[in-house]
Amino acid sequence: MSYNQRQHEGVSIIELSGEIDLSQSPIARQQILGVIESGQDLLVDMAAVSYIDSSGVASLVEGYQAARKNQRQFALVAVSNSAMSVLSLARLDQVFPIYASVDAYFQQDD
Amino acid sequence: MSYNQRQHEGVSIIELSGEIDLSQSPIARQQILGVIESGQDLLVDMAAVSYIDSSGVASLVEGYQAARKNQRQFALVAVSNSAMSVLSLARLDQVFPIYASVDAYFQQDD
Amino acid sequence: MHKLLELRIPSHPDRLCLVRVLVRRSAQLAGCHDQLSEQLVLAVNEACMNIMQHAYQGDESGEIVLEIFNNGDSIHFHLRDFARPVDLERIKPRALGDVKPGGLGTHFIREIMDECRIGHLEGGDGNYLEMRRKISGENAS
Amino acid sequence: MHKLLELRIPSHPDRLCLVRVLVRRSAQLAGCHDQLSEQLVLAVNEACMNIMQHAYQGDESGEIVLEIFNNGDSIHFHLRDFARPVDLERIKPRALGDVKPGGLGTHFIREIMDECRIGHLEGGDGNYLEMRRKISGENAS
Ligand SMILES: Nc1ncnc2c1ncn2[C@@H]1O[C@H](COP(=O)(O)OP(=O)(O)O)[C@@H](O)[C@H]1O
Ligand SMILES: Nc1ncnc2c1ncn2[C@@H]1O[C@H](COP(=O)(O)OP(=O)(O)O)[C@@H](O)[C@H]1O
Repeated sequence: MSYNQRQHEGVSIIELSGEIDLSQSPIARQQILGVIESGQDLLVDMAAVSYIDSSGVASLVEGYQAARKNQRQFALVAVSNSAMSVLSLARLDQVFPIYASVDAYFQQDD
Repeated sequence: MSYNQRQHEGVSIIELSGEIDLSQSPIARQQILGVIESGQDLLVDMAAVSYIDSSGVASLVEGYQAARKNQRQFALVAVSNSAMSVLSLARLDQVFPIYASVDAYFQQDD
Repeated sequence: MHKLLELRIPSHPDRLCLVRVLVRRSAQLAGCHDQLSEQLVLAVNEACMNIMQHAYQGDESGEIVLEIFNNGDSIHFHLRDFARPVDLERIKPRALGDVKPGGLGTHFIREIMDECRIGHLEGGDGNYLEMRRKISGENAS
Repeated sequence: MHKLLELRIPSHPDRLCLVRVLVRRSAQLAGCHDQLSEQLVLAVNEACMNIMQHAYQGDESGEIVLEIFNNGDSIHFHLRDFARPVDLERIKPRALGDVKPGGLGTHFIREIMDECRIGHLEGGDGNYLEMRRKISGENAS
């Protein structure tokens, strides 16, 4: 796994890529919670995620819950097919806000 | 491995693709020798070869030798990087006629 | 029943990537379509994670054994650990309505596999998990 | 020296693809650059082929054991078979000037590995081949 973080119109965007498994999910978790706890809205771009396991999904769930507690926005964007099929299996595709792209997220806000 | 065979200006072209290993090289060998023994010139297109081991290389050497014996042309075209590094290691890049593409083969003939 | 392979790895999260490439390639070799292969990768990965986290409880010196069999009709994954016998009653998914981190691994395994058997190894420390899935060669819609 | 894994496969050409994906991923995990990883895949594949063809002489019921170790500085591949002890003197490449099919596997292994040791297993049938290669993380030109 590798990640990249950037700002866009006041929102933090974390791009995750590669395999988010038990050996990597603590890093993903730390990045995600770091953004939320600093009081920012967060988009997690999952276009380049080739694999995610339940520990990676758990990091997303933690981010989602922390965002609700802190009244921040949390959404997934551009979720790869591979990641989407794991989220569906977990029935979390109905829980997380998911957008086709970063642009799609900002358009719905207008 | 999979293969595809076609004719172009009186020459037979076999396109090999995928992994040519010990489990697949007997099939490659059979195709190659089949063409030569039927009296045709042969180009082996190796653009889509992702892996070749010494048994695959041995099939090419057999084709090359059979072609010399039968006074037919035998050449490799569009050899993938992966296959080329194996041929170099075997010092066969200096032995086989190798062309960048099918077109390059026919141009040199002009 | 053909044995495809036996893999032994230390109980270390770093090694999960090795399990995944091997399960993916074995599933393809057994004739599974890509979508099914990816699901099998997920399920076996989760089962290994559970052994690392719950059976060995993070002890990275433990050993995990994975055997893969193919009987033409279905593909079988047999896992063994040599940790203390675990409480079989506790191995179950969380209610999915409940959105909280964790509790998904066993759910994934049950959804993906056709049959799972779990138990203690005979005569000594250790546990087994045997999973079976029908092979299907065509991608579902 | 860290043990990355142990793989056991039947001596069947079908299983070579499993060896390859596992060696490739292990080499990457150990920090080898892509070009080196591909060379290691080739060398270990050839060594397994030789066991299948020359030690087991096509008997597909034999077992091949591959262990991979990483000591940070180099990656080690230990192979074992349980065939009759082989004639160690005969294990050598053909002269490369000689263009003929065959005789390349041992040449590939020697070119790619920094060190190889081959011998008979103690106390009974079988042979071993231990290969070592320095890990290098940057692609050569
Ligand atoms: N191999 C195992 N050994 C012991 N306990 C296990 C094992 N697998 C699962 N469990 C138990 O089942 C529970 C649910 O597992 P799972 O659904 O994978 O979620 P998680 O691992 O995130 O808790 C675990 O919390 C654990 O108590
Ligand atoms: N594992 C082995 N056991 C027994 N003999 C072997 C083994 N590996 C190689 N040999 C011997 O060394 C020779 C050269 O091997 P190699 O260079 O791989 O070419 P090839 O396998 O095509 O003959 C073989 O023909 C065989 O006699």
